[in-house]
Amino acid sequence: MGKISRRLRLAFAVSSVIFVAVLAISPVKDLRREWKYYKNGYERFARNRPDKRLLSDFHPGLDQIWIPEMNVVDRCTTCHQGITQPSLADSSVPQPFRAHPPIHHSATDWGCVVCHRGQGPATEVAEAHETTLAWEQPLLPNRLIQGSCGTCHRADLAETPKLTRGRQLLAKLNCVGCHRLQDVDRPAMLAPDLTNIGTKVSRAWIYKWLKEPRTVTDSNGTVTVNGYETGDEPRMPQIHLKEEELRALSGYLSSLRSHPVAPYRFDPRAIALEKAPDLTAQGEVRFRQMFCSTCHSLAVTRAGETKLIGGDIGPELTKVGSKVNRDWLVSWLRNPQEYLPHSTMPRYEWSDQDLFKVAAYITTKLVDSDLLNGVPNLGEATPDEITSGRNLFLAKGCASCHIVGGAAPQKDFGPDLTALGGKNVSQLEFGQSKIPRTLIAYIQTKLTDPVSVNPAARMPQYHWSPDDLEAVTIALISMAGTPSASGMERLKIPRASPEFHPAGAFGEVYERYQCSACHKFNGYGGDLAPDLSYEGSRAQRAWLVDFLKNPQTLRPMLVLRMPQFNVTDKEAAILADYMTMTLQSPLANTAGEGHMRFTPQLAAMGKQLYEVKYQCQACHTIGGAGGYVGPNLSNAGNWLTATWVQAWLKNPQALVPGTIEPRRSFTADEIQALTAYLMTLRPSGKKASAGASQGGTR
Amino acid sequence: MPTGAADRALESLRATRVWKSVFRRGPALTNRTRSLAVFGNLFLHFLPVKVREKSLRVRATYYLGSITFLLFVVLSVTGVLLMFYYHPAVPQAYRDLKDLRFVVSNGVFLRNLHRLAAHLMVVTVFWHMFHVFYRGGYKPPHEFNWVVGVVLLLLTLFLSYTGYLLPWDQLAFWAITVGTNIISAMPVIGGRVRYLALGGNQVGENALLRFYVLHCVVLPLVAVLLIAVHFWRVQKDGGLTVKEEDGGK
Amino acid sequence: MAENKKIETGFSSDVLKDPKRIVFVTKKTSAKVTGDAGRQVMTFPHLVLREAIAFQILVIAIVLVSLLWDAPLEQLANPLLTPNPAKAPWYFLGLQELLHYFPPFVAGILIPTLVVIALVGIPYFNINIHGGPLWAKRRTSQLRMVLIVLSLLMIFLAIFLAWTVFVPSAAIAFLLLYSYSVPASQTGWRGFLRSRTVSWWVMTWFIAVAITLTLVGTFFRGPGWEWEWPWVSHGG
Amino acid sequence: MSEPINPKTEAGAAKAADAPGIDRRDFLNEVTFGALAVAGLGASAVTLQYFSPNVLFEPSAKFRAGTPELYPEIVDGKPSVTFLQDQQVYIVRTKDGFYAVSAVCTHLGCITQWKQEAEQIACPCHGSKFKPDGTKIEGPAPRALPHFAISLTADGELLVDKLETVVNPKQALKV
Amino acid sequence: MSRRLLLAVFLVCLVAAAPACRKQPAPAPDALVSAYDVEPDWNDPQKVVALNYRQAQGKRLFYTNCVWCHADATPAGPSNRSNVTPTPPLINDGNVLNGESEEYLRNVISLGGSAVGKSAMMPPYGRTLRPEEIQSLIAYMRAIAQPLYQQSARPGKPYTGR
Repeated sequence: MGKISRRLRLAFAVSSVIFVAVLAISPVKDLRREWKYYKNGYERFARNRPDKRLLSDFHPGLDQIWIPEMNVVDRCTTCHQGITQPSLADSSVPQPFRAHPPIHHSATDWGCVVCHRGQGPATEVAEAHETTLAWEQPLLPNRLIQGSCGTCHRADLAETPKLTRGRQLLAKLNCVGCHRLQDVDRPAMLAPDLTNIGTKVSRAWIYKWLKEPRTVTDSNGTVTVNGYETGDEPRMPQIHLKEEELRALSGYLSSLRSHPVAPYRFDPRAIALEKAPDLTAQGEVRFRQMFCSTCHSLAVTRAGETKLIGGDIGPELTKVGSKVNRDWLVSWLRNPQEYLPHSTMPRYEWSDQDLFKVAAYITTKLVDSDLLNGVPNLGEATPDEITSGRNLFLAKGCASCHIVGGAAPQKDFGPDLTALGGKNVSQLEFGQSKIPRTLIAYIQTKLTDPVSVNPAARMPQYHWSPDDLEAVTIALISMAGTPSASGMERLKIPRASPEFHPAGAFGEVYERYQCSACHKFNGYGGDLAPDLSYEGSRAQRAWLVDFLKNPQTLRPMLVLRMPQFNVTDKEAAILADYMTMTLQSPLANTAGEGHMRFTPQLAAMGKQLYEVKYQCQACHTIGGAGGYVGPNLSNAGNWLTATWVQAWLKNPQALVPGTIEPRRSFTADEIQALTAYLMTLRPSGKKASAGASQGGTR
Repeated sequence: MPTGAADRALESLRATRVWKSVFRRGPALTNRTRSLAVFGNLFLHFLPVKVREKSLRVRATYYLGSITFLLFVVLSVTGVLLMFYYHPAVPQAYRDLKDLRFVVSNGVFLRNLHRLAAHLMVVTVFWHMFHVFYRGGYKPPHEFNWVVGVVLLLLTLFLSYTGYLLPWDQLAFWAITVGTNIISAMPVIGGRVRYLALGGNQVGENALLRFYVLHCVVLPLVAVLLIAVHFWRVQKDGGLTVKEEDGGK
Repeated sequence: MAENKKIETGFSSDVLKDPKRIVFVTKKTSAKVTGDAGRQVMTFPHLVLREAIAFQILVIAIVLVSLLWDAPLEQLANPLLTPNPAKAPWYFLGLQELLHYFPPFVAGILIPTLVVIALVGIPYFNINIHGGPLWAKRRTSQLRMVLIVLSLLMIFLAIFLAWTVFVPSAAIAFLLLYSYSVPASQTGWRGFLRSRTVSWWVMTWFIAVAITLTLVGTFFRGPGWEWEWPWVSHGG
Repeated sequence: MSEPINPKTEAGAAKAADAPGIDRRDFLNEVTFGALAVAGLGASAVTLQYFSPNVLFEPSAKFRAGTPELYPEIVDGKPSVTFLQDQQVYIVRTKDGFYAVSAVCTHLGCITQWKQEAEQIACPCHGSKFKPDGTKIEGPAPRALPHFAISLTADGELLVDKLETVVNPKQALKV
Repeated sequence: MSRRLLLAVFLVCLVAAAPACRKQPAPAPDALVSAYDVEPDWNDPQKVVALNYRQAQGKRLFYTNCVWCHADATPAGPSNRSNVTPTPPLINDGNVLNGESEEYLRNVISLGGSAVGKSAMMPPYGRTLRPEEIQSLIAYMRAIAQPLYQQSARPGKPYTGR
């Protein structure tokens, strides 16, 4: 009765053995964790390196960066052990051991995930780097890492050109018209006021424009503008519209003519030019002389490659003749603000002849006879076309950018994007599209082909160059909502640009010629032309007057030049006086200008320094000879104030931050000499006007 | 006569005063000492001294009751170990689970054991009940033990459910949210009950803490108590019900 | 029991219904209680050893599984981000499935409560305590009763379109009715069915429905609690 | 942990092979009890391992004290003393280099203060006074303030290790 | 019989322990994908050179300060290279620059041409650019050098055990 069968005892013995063996597996597994593999690898690697510090710094256990106030628990350094070792910076060092490139934030203060994303606490390669069930923000590709800089740094950084570019694109393409974006403020006017559009263009043209706003493109579908960077898109995006929608919208818009323009009655002498055979030729010459191309671009075909030549401050004018009717054009040229109060187009001082010539040139030469070929015969808009057009105008979000009848643009037409960069994959709607389920893929598909993600998308069609797509993606990623980590708040920099609206006579002229469209004044204004905040310290009054009346370029390299405004003497004087008086740099106040005297010997010594010792002619032109990089100094004696030259030679970056003029280590005497020499530089014939001393005594 | 080293070691161990002071009996070789072994031992005395040979046969019980109990033991052990690395706070709880997964030696293993055993226990409890039912184990004189069993079943469900929230991840949070929303369907008191269960109107810090205390203290204690009663009643009600076919050769 | 001399007991005379440990023996008769408890063995070591083995095998099993299967851990709980579908723990998915068909009060409160009450109550209803088969006697009246009950149940389920409940119920009902036609002499599984009691049928029906609902809720329900095949991945 | 077992079973097997005379009962006992014993030991070992944390959520005793330039120059030979509040350490700069002195009084663990005018480290609790190099001037403090190991990191920052106290306080870090 | 059984048990354990002994070497990343920035190869625009963070910073500095004289086309149009005598080398001209040591290049850039006995037309940038910026410039010119500077300028293979 007592005995236990042998089989049972055997079973017990066997099960005990298996029991203990099986229990042993997990600990064995634990001894071979993935991170230990890299730990040991690093130790072996470090032994073969000359730098002995590697071994002395080696720590066999898990490493982690713990920053409680930022909720950072990053164990990346467990495998990426060399990130603080300068001797491992060489890119031949195998990952994950390579040193981190020098940046302004140390990993011990910020952790890694803050910028690189991925799962900080993880200690396994896949878990740390990829999207997993428990973590939906995989490692950010290096090419997009600037997006992380943007999450805290609201101001533009020199080190993050892509981010800056992306933000510029977002602003330029009026994304803020439909979406809410971080730090992109909504301008007063996004797109032209259409209150009177009917008086400006034909219905056929509207139809065409709505259908295909991109007029000059190369084979890749990108618009290239010579001279300086511009977006690859006209501001007007391509909106998905069906035929009847096109008809309705064009009908509605063409019906908007509340204030018909009265034809301008030209001076008969101007009308007489009608007969002139070279009327348009003269017009073209005038057009060029006035440097309209500074703001407006024209398509030019060179060597089979079509390019836009000119700026993109204003619209591209290649086919404008086929767009606007002549009466409107004339009244516009005479006073743009009358038609568009917000327009940055300067109000030129026209002589009737010039106006007549240029108008003739535009309406006859800048045309494209085939432009409206595809357009069906539309005729007058029917009432129901108009009503449905009005509805479409709202439904398609046109009213987000365009104003009609003074109605304010409707805000938040599209989804709020301020937190897009921080979204999880599960928060994104991929629809049926066959793209990888990642945030990046989503953003880029949405940008390039919105309909593929959501067939009912109202988002218009954009065409990006790879670089711009990358830049915009970066800018969007940078909008990850408010930085979660409290430690980052202190980094936030507001984007402030207080408007600069001087009063008085100068103010009027300033507004009339829209100086701030291109020039910066005390941090406000465009960045197309030089910053004029300190112009009073830099230039002599007389020279300013000359320049304003007849602007010629200073840097031969620049294509863009100051337009010919036909400024009157009175206006020129007002501008020059104001600048010389108030736009002064604390570092170069021209108060003492008058008392400066330079001996010819000094000047001769300066010439020596200029030509032999420092060979400035490498970049600067004097007379015929010299380089194109720096401004032409042939007229320096009339142009620059001695005070400015001295301050400049001492430290250029102090006066104009970011100028490429290298800062040299001149001695005080050398500075004196060089200044003396430069002040003697005057084209023969011209003599020193009293401007300098006047500028000084004021 | 035992001559193996292990046996000899055992013999010499048994000879010591300490051993004798613990087990007041010789080696369990005679029926008397064996009976002593059972009712002289707090843990064994829940069992009868003698059992029907038929009821030992696997087909009779599939050891479902035992297995359920053993799972409870496993859960207690792993659970206690896990508690050493767990803070019932938001969101610390979640981070603790990450740490168990990534840095604590064998942490993930323990958690897997706990989770698996928990699911398994729910299964075996149900299975046990159905099996007992089909064998008519609920019939007199076993009525009360059956009721105890049903209560234990509910306890098991509650234990598992309260434990479900503790990881504080999406799975946990929404499972509990969905579950507790059912409660509020109760007429009149529903909302109130849910409010009490969660210590608030939504699953939050309070809910986590309550579930934690229930999961780690209250429910286990009650369960231990009832399990004891359950075992004890088995022998008091005259052992397991045996059927003729159990003997089936 | 000794059948020739009936024992006078102080309480009820039906031992099956409520057995008592104490028997008051009256008169000069002596109680001769027979009845075989079966051969008995010592708990220690026989039972204890078996328990130990059971324990070891159990641990071995779960350890091996937990080495290959990792307990799930999803993202940090986020009240603003509802997964679709949000599922309760698997053992409540049966209820959740019911909630899909019936009003919350019925599915969430009424049915569970009734189930628990029924389970608790089982031993206290003395229905066929002898374990008499359903089709043993009064077959026609039984059949009429069964048919009424079944049709009521089916209609009820059909009204609510609760087809995941309907299907298993129908299956069990079919077996039940089938077993009616089986001749008494029949052996094998048919005979087995033939000899089942009412309680057996009820419990089997309950289990069948419960398991079906749980399986469906766990594996066959996708976003919006729509039917979905587990091997067809939705969206991603 | 798996190592001890398998030899055991093999040994057992071998044993049984050598001496067929042995009753299987004993052999099985050997295996069973042996296995269970190993299981017990192993389990406790693993539990111990489980209880010893691999990462710590506490401020590390090693901390970077910034670049040497951050600390004020020596004015006419007088050492410059900088108190690091959150680390409770004085970084002392003398003409012969840097050293790190604990700010915790050796008497009863009050946080001492640097008195610039008196050029002393003074304990507010019981008036112990120390020289900038930590040596005791007066007061109940039993010992001088200990020095911590200080070194330069690869990228030229001061690194102080509060776990490691320097035996010979005279030696300072040359920069 | 029991011995065979135990042996079997032993084997079972080995098999069960197998999952413990596996290595997971990291997947090898594509240089272009993991690049911080890229620069089209000057000699054939089809080829693209992957730049790491440092080299990318160098690229940025180059296109602000150096491009005017050390490239044939500038963002603003024609290059000033032709106006400078002696003609400065193109920045990617490996034949000229690969030979020069880091040391030397650092000196030319920071102290100017005259300091190393070259044309004074190369101005000193030591007071305009920070040392690490100059370092980045050198890193950049090494990266885009044609012919290739040396292998180590290209990213190395990820670590995979022995």
